[in-house]
Amino acid sequence: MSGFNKVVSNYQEAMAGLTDDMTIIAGGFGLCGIPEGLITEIKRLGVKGLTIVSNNCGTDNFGLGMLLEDKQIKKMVSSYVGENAEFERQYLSGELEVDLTPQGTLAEKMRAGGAGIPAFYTATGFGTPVAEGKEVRQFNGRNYILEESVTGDFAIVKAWKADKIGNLVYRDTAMNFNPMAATAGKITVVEVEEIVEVGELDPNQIHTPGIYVNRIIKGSFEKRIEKITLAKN
Amino acid sequence: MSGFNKVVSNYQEAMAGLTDDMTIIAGGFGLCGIPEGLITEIKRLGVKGLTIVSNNCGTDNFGLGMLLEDKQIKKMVSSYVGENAEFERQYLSGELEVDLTPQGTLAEKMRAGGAGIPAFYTATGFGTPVAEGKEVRQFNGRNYILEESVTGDFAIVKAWKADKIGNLVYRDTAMNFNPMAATAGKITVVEVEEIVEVGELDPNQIHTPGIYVNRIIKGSFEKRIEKITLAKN
Amino acid sequence: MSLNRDQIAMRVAQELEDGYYVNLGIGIPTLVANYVPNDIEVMLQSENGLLGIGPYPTEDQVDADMINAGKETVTAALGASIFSSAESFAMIRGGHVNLTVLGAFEVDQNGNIASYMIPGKLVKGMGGAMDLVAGADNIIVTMTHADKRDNSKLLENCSLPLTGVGCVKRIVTDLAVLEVKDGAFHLLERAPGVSVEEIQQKTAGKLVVPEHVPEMSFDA
Amino acid sequence: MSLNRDQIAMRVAQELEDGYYVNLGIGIPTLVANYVPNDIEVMLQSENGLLGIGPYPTEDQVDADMINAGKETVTAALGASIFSSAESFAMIRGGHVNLTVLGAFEVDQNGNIASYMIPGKLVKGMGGAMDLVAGADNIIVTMTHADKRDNSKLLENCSLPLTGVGCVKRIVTDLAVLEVKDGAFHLLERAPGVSVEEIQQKTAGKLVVPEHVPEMSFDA
Repeated sequence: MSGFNKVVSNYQEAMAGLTDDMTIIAGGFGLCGIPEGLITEIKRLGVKGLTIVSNNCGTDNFGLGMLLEDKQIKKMVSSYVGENAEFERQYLSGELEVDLTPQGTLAEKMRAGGAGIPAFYTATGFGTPVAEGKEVRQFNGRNYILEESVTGDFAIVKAWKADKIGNLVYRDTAMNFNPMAATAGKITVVEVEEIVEVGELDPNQIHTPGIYVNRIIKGSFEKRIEKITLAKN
Repeated sequence: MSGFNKVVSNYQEAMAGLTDDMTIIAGGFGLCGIPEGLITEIKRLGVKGLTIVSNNCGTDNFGLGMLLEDKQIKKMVSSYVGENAEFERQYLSGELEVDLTPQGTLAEKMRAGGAGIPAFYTATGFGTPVAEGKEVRQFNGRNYILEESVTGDFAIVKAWKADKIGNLVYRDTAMNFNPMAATAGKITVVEVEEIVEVGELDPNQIHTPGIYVNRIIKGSFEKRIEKITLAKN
Repeated sequence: MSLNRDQIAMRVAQELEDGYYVNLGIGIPTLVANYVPNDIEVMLQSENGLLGIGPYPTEDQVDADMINAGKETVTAALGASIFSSAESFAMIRGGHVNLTVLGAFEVDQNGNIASYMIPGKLVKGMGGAMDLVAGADNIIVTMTHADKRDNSKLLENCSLPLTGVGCVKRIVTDLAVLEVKDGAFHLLERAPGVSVEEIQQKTAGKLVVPEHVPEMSFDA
Repeated sequence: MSLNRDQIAMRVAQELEDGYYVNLGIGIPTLVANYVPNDIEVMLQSENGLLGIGPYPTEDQVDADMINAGKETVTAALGASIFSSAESFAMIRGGHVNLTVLGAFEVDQNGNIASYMIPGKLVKGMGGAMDLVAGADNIIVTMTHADKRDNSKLLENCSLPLTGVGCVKRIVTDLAVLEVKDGAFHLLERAPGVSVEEIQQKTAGKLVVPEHVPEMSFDA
């Protein structure tokens, strides 16, 4: 399936076309399920003025946090700033614009963006700072606010396995925001642990159909863990 | 897991609590992936004045079509009336109220209902009879209409396998509307081909988490096919 | 000579490109799958939840759980994926399907399409058609140029309830290939042996005819 | 004596019912999992996409791909399911989770809660808390009754940016169990040895005290 073979052989090719001031939708929750090599490539490219839509911004020296060091990010759309001192510092100092967005609203904004739904109502955030400037409307006597969807020039996604035409399978809680991010990029780039032949994945068990995926690269992952918590003996 | 064992042993128990004038969300596409035994039980119960939200209304003598015979249905919310002469007749004569709803809007209305989203905007149906009486709003220069979500007093669902705590797996295109229906019922009843022990299903490969499911019954299915179409030799 | 159904499908198939995800409606559009050029590959989306429609099954392969949006038994192609109706229409509504081919009762010079009901006579419902025409960037309508009584189906304004507004870009009929833009039908090609005059006569809406109108070519 | 963190968790655990799906926030709420009564079973939801949190892993079981919403390594319980963040919050927003337990900086007598930022000082972000308080029918807030300087955290009106409005139904502090309704805190139970006077003194909002206020019971 030549027209459907989406595998690229290097990171330059994977992120080709990324330029200053673009919007990137990123999968991952904390450092779990993040496209490590794609982020490193964005750092190498040195593009500036990025808007990044991602639940977190990595940690101080890993994941998306690496892009904060070189001030590549103009704006973050995230639910959680904690556990990243530089993120918090740049936010409080005003160097970095942060659109604090409830986690479920963020997930739904990505999904809606990929699904052609420009806006939806949610009770989440009604009466809070999140609701400022947003329309409030009642349905069945309850108050909801209007939230608009997000899409990106690029989406960067981490999956466990991909076949060559971009069907994806995630592993455990490394799935998180990745399936929605995959749908919301004009160009969706996926970094995976393993690329398999077309036909090896069960059609009933594909988490992200290949139609959403433009480029696939096999990465190698450090998979840093934020909090190793062990069972007591 | 006594509190989580959702298996019931007979159809009376499965549909207990269903009364006149209730709303039922039903999975299935045509005759594919329909909860045959639950529909038969609704017919046996003889409840009237039902509103049924389902892409189709079965055929003249199978599936939900059986409920048309005894005039149990007051209103259908469906995308497709074709291939069911009695459905078309009751609609055209005005005996049956039909809210013709685009298929994708119908699927999204069910999903939104289950997901606590009371309404969303879609371009689908703008400028058509579907838009009548609905708010129109522009986003990024394009026209969209506001669609409200649906929920039901009951949802009736057909899955392939369930474990005893209600985790579901669907098979092939018998999935269709079933996953959304499963989320949108106050009481969600699932009829399956096989009930397995807790732990037998891979956590990464569950289509519907058990949290949405209230009752499970093992059925036996005729699986009537509407159009057998064969490869030419 | 006007084209038959298979010839219309053959002409539509020339619009396919390698790597396209395509949704084919019921009727003539379904036939397009038979004429995909040998040197390209496309994946067919079925809105009931299948990306990668394979051939019709052999008798042994028939499976009630595996149907297409026309409720015909099908198989899954290599590399197929199966998903819910919500996911299927997320794909469609979100503009991820490259091309949609569907039939119609009428289209008009503003790209409006009517395809789902004839009030008082025929109510089938829109199924997924409204989502498909609202979601796709690239829509081809296939139909006969006129009905059995020679009434044109290419109108100034659709007379039937609309399926979508301003969405039809291209039309392939038994007589011609036309583009819809700037409030007019633009004649691009005519069927072999069909005169421009016949097309003009059977087009009720505004028709723009260039100096030279090539005949369709069916060279494989 | 005021309760310690584990005792607060023990008291919260008494609110659990057999078959409950429960989301436990970071901190004291997480400890609730250790005190689920033996005769009932609950399933714990983690908003990053896991229903059925199991025990912390042994060293051999540690897996970077398996974490909870607090980013701690965990395992999956028997019968667990794993899903996307959109699906996880569909569950939460749609009201399918039976009980949410979370911490707070402040609550007020109208059921408002502030838990995600202290302007100019501390910005962690709301994470999933805003969705959880908007989505759950049944919310228990755990916190100390007053801060380290003895300033009450049970106020007439929250002073910090809100996480949610009118959503808190029940509060378990180191001193008391309270219900929030009709614009007041209703004292239900006091910690063993804690006087009604101390609770009154440390409750800045309107407090309704019934004639008899039983001590909490920790009989297993």
